[in-house]
Amino acid sequence: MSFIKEYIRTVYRAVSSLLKGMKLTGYYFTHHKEIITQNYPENRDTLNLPERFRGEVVLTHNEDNEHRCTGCTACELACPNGTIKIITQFDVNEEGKKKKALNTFIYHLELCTMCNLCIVACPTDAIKMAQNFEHSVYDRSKLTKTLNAPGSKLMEGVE
Amino acid sequence: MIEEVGTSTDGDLIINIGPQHPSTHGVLHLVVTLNGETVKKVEPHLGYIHRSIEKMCESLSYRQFIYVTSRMDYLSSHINNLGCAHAVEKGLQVEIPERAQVIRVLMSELTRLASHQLWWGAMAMDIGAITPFFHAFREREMINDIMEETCGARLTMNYMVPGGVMYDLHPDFQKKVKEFVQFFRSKFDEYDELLTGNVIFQARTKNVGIISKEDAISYGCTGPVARAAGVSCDVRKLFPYDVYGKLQFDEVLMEAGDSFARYQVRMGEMRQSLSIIDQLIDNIPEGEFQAKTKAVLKLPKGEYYSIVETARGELGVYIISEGGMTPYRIKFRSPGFSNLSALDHMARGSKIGDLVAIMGTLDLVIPDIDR
Amino acid sequence: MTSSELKEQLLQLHPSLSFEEGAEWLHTNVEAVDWIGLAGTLRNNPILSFDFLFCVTCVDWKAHLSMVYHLRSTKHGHTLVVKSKLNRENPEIESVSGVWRTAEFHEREAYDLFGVKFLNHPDLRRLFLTDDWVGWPLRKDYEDPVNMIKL
Amino acid sequence: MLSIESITGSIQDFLFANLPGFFAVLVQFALVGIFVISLFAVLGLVLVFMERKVSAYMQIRVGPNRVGFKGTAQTLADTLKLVLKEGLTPIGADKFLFNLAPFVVMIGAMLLMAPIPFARNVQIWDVNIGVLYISAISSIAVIGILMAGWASNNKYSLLGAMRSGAQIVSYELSAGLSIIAIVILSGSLQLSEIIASQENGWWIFKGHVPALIAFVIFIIAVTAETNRAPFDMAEAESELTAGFHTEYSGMRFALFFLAEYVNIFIACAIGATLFLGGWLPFHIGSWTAFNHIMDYIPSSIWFMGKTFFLIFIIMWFRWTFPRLRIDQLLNLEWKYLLPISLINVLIMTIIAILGWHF
Repeated sequence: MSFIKEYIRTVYRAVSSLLKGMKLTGYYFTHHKEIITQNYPENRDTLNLPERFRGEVVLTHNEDNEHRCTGCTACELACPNGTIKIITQFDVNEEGKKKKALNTFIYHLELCTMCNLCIVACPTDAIKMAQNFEHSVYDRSKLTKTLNAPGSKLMEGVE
Repeated sequence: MIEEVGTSTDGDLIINIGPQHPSTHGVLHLVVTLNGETVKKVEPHLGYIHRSIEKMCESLSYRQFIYVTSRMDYLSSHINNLGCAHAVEKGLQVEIPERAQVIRVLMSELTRLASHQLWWGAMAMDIGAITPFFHAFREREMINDIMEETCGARLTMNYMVPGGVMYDLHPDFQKKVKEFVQFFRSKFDEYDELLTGNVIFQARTKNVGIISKEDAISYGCTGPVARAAGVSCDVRKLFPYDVYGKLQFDEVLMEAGDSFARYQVRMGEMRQSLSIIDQLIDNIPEGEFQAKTKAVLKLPKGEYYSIVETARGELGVYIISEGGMTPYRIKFRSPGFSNLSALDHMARGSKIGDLVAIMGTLDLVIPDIDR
Repeated sequence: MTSSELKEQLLQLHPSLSFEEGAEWLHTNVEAVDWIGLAGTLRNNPILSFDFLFCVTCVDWKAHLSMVYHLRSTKHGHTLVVKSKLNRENPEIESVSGVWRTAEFHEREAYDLFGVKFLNHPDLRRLFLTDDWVGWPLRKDYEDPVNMIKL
Repeated sequence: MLSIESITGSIQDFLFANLPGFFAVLVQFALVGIFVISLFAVLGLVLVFMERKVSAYMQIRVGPNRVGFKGTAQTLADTLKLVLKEGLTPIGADKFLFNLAPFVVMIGAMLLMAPIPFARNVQIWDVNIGVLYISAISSIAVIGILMAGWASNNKYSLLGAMRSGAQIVSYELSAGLSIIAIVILSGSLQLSEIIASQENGWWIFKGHVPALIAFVIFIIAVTAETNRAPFDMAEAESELTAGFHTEYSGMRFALFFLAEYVNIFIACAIGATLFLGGWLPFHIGSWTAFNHIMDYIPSSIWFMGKTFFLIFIIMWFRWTFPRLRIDQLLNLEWKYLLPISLINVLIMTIIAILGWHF
């Protein structure tokens, strides 16, 4: 008799374990409030990315089209992938002294891994990470960007 | 090169599982010799995602090479970065501030939880249950959000730097983590209801893919794979780093060494991780989050080996320095590589379905194996 | 066992061993021909019982290659690093895959990337790279203009 | 009241009134053919959409929600895609068998439509050996699957087909035995008679515990016979990529896909007919008012409701359970289900002979 008892017990346990799982999936089937997926392209406006999110490197400009980059190439040296290329020029100031300044800040988004090392390395806080993450384009060459706005110049007082 | 594989001379069937296959979790290629449904031999062919990270690191400076290691075991990238940071710090002889140590441990445990959650879902999928995968991602998503807020990225964070961490914690960090822990505790029982207790799941994993304690040591298995066989190998206990020495947690050990034991070890580890987070989250000391280090790091001539416990086992980072700005030679002892070498031993004599289940419980991450 | 005790113990068994000081763990140098004998002793001697080979790697020192084996005892908890110099032109060393099973894969890796020939290895083939690959990528003089991108 | 019965009846009257008998029958054949094929297409679309929505909600997702109203046109769009896709034939494949296999599976499923009573007096062919016909024709599907697996010249396909062969052949036994239990109770092989015998109560209620056991075994067996998870050995996505239809693409794949869902529908329809009274409404003893309200619901709705309830249960299985291993699958059949159903049939016979059922 104990054999049959044991057999029935095994079958009971097996069936109840299966029913437990079905109860759980049944719960989620009937409770649509638990749904966690987002309707992504529709919720673009309400999408809230944290301010530290690393989307791409940008060179910040103020209203007067001034940036803080001195062209020191610290970011270029810090970058492990050669993502940043800085072309410098020598400006001559009023006193006749030559001074190194930024000419073009080239940023290869296609090479960037968003490791943030350039931002950490920047001594003047000129560059920062932007929250934009929709980078896809049809032509790879569009991913090579010039970060300094045309006609922009160095902010006063940034050394 | 994929050689001509067909029917071998003694009537066995040779099939290629992978490199593109739903259950190899990436680009693992297994050449399996079958006798009917029974596995006679499993031969892993590696290298489909070999990027020669070791060679790459030889040309990167000590600050730069850390980010590359996120790409090895991408599921526990924090812990990989931590291992590298440790090795560099050993050479630099810097003292890490208490706050940075606590942050590192917190991040490591959150990463471990996220990694185990993904493993749980992926393993269930290997065994044929698809729903758990999505349930696991719900909790993992919360960890990713926490990571995103503090570290700025969701998967390859690059948050650990030599001397500490890159930034201080986000002001909301403690609140969010507490919310997550509470939520996860309430959902953890669902994991058991959905999978652990399920009679089909137990039938599929018990007494399958058994590895003995001696074999586990000999094959160099570490992490949950070895602990399921009864090998005490938790680096956090054996060679405590950061603040692990001061924490109260148990090393989850099982004796059976089968797939179900490996499953239970990981489930137990998730509970231990939660308890570690509980102990630390209210006791983050004030202070610096980064020790002062020079802008250009140079390690003195010598050899530095650091060990950390990733979600998959023991990660060793072996740096040989000649005193320059870049490592002379760097070697990553990845846990998955050794665990994979035991797959043939475990899977022989089992069915194809079991092979897939065993691979699931080994928790292989292919970039970690190929590097 | 501490490093100094380990050193004494090892010297008793193999008086020809030389040691390096200063690192975290005890480093010992062994001739390539003596390695397989020493490996058996390290593994089976009950006082040493180095049953866990956790890292096998090779280093290219330009003049010569050097194999590095990291060993730990799960029973006693001590660690030992064994190094062996190899000839760069014809690097050959006995395989220890019979002593520690994990060595089979690690040695294949070292063969693949450094070209070290492991004698009596059960299945010495390239592991990561294709079978027809030319050269040993992790050696310092390896040049590959196609696959290596210099920044 | 507009019912399917009146529509079919008037069509038949119209045809026989206006055409000579032979042509009327021919036109009827054509109409039935169109009906079956369109039912196939509609069922495929509806069931695939249902499966995707059920799985989505169980997996805390939304599921298809873009194409058409709330995503309802999603499966139509997918079908269009499949139809437009190129159907590749592997070089080493046996071309004739490779192309034939999806049609064999499909035709097998189509033939099974014949004796199913969709509503009161709506049946394509009320054959007097209906149950026998069903068990015989449902075995044809396995030939199609074996053909597909063999002709693909792919080891995954072959393994999947062999598994499927072993599985379907074994599970047919217990499916057949649980059907026989009902045949014993009702004393007829004709499906319309079986339904008629349930006029005063469905067999699942009238037949005591043995009928319930037979019902459970029937559900398990048809889940296995239609290759559905947790018994999807033939496909076993994580093991054999896609099993027997690994090499199929485009329209031929769509046929396999469609046949799977139609098979589920037919299996559940048979289950509903045998155990849940087919198109009969739900009656409770002497509650005449309640019974009257139930009678007001059209018989086709009753039939579809019961069938879709069973389909939902089978889908529920699929999205909850892990897959069994092949040896465990066969163990379950030969060591548990078959002995239980044999004893069950014995008990059922005793009940039927002694007239203990209600």
